[in-house]
Amino acid sequence: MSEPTETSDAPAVTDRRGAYVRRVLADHAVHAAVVVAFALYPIVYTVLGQTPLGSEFEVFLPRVHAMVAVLYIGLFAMSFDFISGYTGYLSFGHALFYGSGAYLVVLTATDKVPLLGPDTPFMLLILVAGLVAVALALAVGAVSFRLSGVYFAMITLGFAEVAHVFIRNWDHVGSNPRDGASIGAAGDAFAVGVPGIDALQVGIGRLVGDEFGDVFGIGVEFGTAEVSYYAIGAVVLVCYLLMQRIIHSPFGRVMIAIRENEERARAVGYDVFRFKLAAFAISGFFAGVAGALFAGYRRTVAPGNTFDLFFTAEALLAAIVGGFGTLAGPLFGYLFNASVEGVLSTEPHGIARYLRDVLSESTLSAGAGGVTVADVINVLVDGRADLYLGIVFILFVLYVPRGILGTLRDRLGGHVADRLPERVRSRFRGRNE
Amino acid sequence: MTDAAVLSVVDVLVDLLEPTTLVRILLDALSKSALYVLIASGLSLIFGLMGVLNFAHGSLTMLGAYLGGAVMVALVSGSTSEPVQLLLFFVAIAATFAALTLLGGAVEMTLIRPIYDREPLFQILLTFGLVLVLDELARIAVELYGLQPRSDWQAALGTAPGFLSSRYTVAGVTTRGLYLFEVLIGALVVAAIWAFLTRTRYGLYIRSGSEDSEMTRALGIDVRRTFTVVFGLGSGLAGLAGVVLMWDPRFGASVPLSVETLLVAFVVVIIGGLGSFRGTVVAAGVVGLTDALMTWLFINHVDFAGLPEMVTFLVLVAVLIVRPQGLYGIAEVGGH
Amino acid sequence: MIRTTGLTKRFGGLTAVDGVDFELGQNELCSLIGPNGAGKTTFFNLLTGTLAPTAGRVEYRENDWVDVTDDGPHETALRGIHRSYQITNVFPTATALENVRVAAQAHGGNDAWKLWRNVSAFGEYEREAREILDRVGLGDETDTVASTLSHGQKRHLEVAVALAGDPDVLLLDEPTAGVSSDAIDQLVELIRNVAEDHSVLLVEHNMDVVMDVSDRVAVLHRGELIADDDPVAVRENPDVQRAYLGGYEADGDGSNAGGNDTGTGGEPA
Amino acid sequence: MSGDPPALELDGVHSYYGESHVLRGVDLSVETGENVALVGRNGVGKTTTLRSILGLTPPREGTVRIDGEDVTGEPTHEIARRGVGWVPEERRMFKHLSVEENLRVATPPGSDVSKRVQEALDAFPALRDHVDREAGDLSGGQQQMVAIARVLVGDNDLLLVDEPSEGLAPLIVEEVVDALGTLAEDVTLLLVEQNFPMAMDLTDRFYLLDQGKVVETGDSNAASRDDETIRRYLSA
Repeated sequence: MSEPTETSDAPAVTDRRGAYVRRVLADHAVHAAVVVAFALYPIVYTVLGQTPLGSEFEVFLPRVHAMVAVLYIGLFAMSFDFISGYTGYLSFGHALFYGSGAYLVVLTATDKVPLLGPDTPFMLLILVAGLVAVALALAVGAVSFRLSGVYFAMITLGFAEVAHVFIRNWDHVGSNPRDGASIGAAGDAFAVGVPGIDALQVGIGRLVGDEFGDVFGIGVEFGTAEVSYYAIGAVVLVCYLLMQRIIHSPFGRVMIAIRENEERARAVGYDVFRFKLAAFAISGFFAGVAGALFAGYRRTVAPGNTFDLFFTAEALLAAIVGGFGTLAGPLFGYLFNASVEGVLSTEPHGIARYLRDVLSESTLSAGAGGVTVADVINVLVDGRADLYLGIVFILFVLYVPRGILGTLRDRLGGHVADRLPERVRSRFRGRNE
Repeated sequence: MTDAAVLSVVDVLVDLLEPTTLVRILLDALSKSALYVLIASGLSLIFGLMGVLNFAHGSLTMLGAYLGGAVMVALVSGSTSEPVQLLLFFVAIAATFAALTLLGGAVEMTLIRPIYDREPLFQILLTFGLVLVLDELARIAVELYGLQPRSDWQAALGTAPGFLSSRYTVAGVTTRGLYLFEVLIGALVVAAIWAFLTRTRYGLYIRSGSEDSEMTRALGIDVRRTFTVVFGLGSGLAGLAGVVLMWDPRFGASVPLSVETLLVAFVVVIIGGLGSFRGTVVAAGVVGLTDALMTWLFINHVDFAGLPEMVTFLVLVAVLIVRPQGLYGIAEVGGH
Repeated sequence: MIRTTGLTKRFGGLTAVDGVDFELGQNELCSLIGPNGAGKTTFFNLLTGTLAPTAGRVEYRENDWVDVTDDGPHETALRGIHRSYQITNVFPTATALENVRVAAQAHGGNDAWKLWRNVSAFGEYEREAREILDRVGLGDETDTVASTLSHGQKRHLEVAVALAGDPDVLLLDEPTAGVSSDAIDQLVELIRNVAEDHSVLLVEHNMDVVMDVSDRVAVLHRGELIADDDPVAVRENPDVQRAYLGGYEADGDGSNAGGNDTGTGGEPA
Repeated sequence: MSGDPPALELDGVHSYYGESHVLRGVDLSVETGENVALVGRNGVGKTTTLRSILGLTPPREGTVRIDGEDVTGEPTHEIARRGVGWVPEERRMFKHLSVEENLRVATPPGSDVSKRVQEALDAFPALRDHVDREAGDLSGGQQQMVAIARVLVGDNDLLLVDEPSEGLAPLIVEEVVDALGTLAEDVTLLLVEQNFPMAMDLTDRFYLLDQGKVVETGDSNAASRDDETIRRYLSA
């Protein structure tokens, strides 16, 4: 179980440095593999699309545009897990932080926020969005952490709904606040990168973002979706690493202690209220950032996809499928959910359209009792993701309560990132010996 | 505070204390409270006994609205007389109540029972999964039968007898017959639940079980079966509320009714306090009055359409801050 | 090290702890005994600030006596008053090492707030935790998840968590609860061992253990301190006899009605 | 009589309270109509013994037989329906139910509820004035009476009574003892009590429990608190 000791003959200093580098690489091998897989995805998607099975791949693999949403909603789901999975407090109003971040970006761009002009750099705006969410989280948390369990869930939901109703009716947002607000395609794309250095920034947004032809001179073209994917992916990666760092810090251990046994955490000397509040604020920060990324990419916000209870539910679903208290799990959970949604979507790349195209007319009109195959596709497949996700969700709650990543960890006996390389190594050694 | 603000507050108060205004607000409050108590009472019974916050409650109400509507549309024709229409309404209520009670009992036995010994979080999650499934199933059915999912289902609304759709004048204020009818139904249901809880053996089991489940079992009572019955009855009540809402032009049968009623039910049950039906009734009154008052304020003085809903949630937050266990909740079980 | 003056706690009409004057000296081991419902656990909860007293004071000796009556549980813990629990109350899914490590870390000032540092950078807490686990005999179980330890080992871990952060006063609530007789010997050994460099207040039902290890025995009955003396004297004290065997025949006793200990939260009797 | 199985029989019962091994092989038996005390210091497993009989803390090993039938592993409500009444420690009132409702809830279905409630109130006339009050508002002594009356209204012939004198003033204890004494004439009683003289007064026989095992049994009338064994296991 312990780390294998190095047996190199090299001088001690280099040995230690080499060992350190190797250990860091080994420890983060899984992280690196995941990042590489995500990085290669747009290219793989393009390449597979050109194979003879291209149309099948297009049905079953999420489009890059959908993968951008996986990144920012995945970040939101991770921020939700940061508080709910690690301290055990179910933040049922988490959409409040995401929504305020998203609205901040759009309202700033339409010059409706005091002190912040429409040309505020996007990177700064992301930070402000996070800080606004921190302020809200401190205010909500100061009141809510006097409660626990269902009551905590309900009071946070209450706060979020107050904001939801407010934003739906606040005419400062736009002439029809129920429909939200939009920046439109006019104007510059929001730039992600190093502020102040144009060369190190790219514009995001599906309609207005930057695109690059023939990257690396190998004939691969990056459209706006691909460019946004990498830019937003970089921000999400940084956020993930920051959250992971905190989870592995002494502070993170206190969060887990609170989840495990709050009474005892207090009895050994922690002022648990302050720790819960701080964890909530940090969680709110990243939810705010996620909202800002969403608004920056989509350039339009609406109450229904920001402040809504059902948006918090997206995070909840992702966390259950991916695994509560695993941080990265919810991102994978949301990737799973988004894939199911993509496959069952009514849009051209969905399986319903595909089946209608592929199956012959006679197959489609075949059937029994007046119900044709075409009817079945229309009724039970076309755009029915919620039905199947609901069923998957119930099955996970009943039979896989630790989620995908949590169950994997249980099987491997530790964090996947720690254990997987070790497993592989020991198996490899076993064969050699 | 500026002089203008003081003046306008005085204006509002003067306006408010007008007798017809007061009567109008009270009538509105009464009809809303009646609906809220209908929507929340089933949730309250389940939460009180089992500590399960049933997120699918609103979906059951939505199903009830469609089921009740379907019964009415099937049975009512142009030639049906008004008293018969009313009679059929009660048939629809009975049929929907029975169907959803069975559904609720089945859900409890198959899905909820295996997770009682887990944290309450998992019960929330499971019933949340049910919301997705039930709402989507409703959408499928609506689409199959070519009903209108978003706007009110006109055919169902149209089955209400004429004397309920007409307006009546009470103490100088005009109101719809339907609203008065809803108050009547609300009162009947509260009385029926009250009688069930206090006058029947089963009601006694529910009340003792929600206070001390172990002691209740030691007296020879099968608390687990009580759970199934209560989950069934709570679901049936949710369906009953749906049938009533099906006739109300402010609601009507629609899929979004699910979330709309769920949030109201939560607010009422949490304000009332865990395990207290009395609390739920009082809280429905509080929320109904808040809603009516804020609606009046919005129509006459404050140009903000979200006022009633927003203030309702503010009341929830305020109650939880001041009395975390709710108005009538029992402090020691507040840790659920 | 710690003393109370007129310490009283009422729950509604019940007086669980009634005007208790008590003092625990440095490195002294005093046992607190009494029948069920005598107020022992409530007394513990008052000392640690888990409950606020209705009347009276709790003071703690640092350089001079400090009033700690109004301190919360985390504040008393940081001062150096630690406790163990009657029912094992640790961090169940964490390893034995992490259980003690996180408790040790609580005493590291702002270290717990260093969000950006990896835990592995704070080796001192891990070293302390390992030492404590060695001391309580769990040196071989550092990587075992707490919930999978045997019951006896859990009782040792319970004490280990209380030892983290170098306390001066240890309040041990029935450390031998539910432990088999052979495992009790090890616990007795442990209690003796920690009493060498800590002031210990021990709640214990097992009289063999009490008589064996105590310097002093205090007896609570219906919230009142009815005896406080060396073990032999307490054993012979007629009031104590009556408290345990019941004063039903002997009339005059017990003018104090209703000393019910509502704060215990269910003893495993 | 000799052919009848005992009303209650425990055979090598091991029970745990969470992880803690509380009962380590309890053997005891109570004949029909007999009144037996279960004594011992705090924490030796007296309450857990009663809970194990009722299936609230199901034994992990051993058997519990009621009237000769093995009931180990049966759900609590079914064991209770065999005529086992429980008067728990700290009385466990349904605090927000009225006194009358506390009694009604314990009556078997199909029985004459009001008659049974009246009979129970006849046994405790002091409760008559309080029938409509919430049980949580009563004094400790009154609550104890309700707890005893609650097992009287059922068809119980085996009563498990846990610490009836705990936390009560001496005068009230006398009343409770009187009530239990009358009751004991008609039923089988297993009494857990810290007050040793009182326990001996009410019973025919006793079991002395220590560390989850029976260490002594004997005749209650002959037992004296000056007895060496009893002193050793009970006193400080």
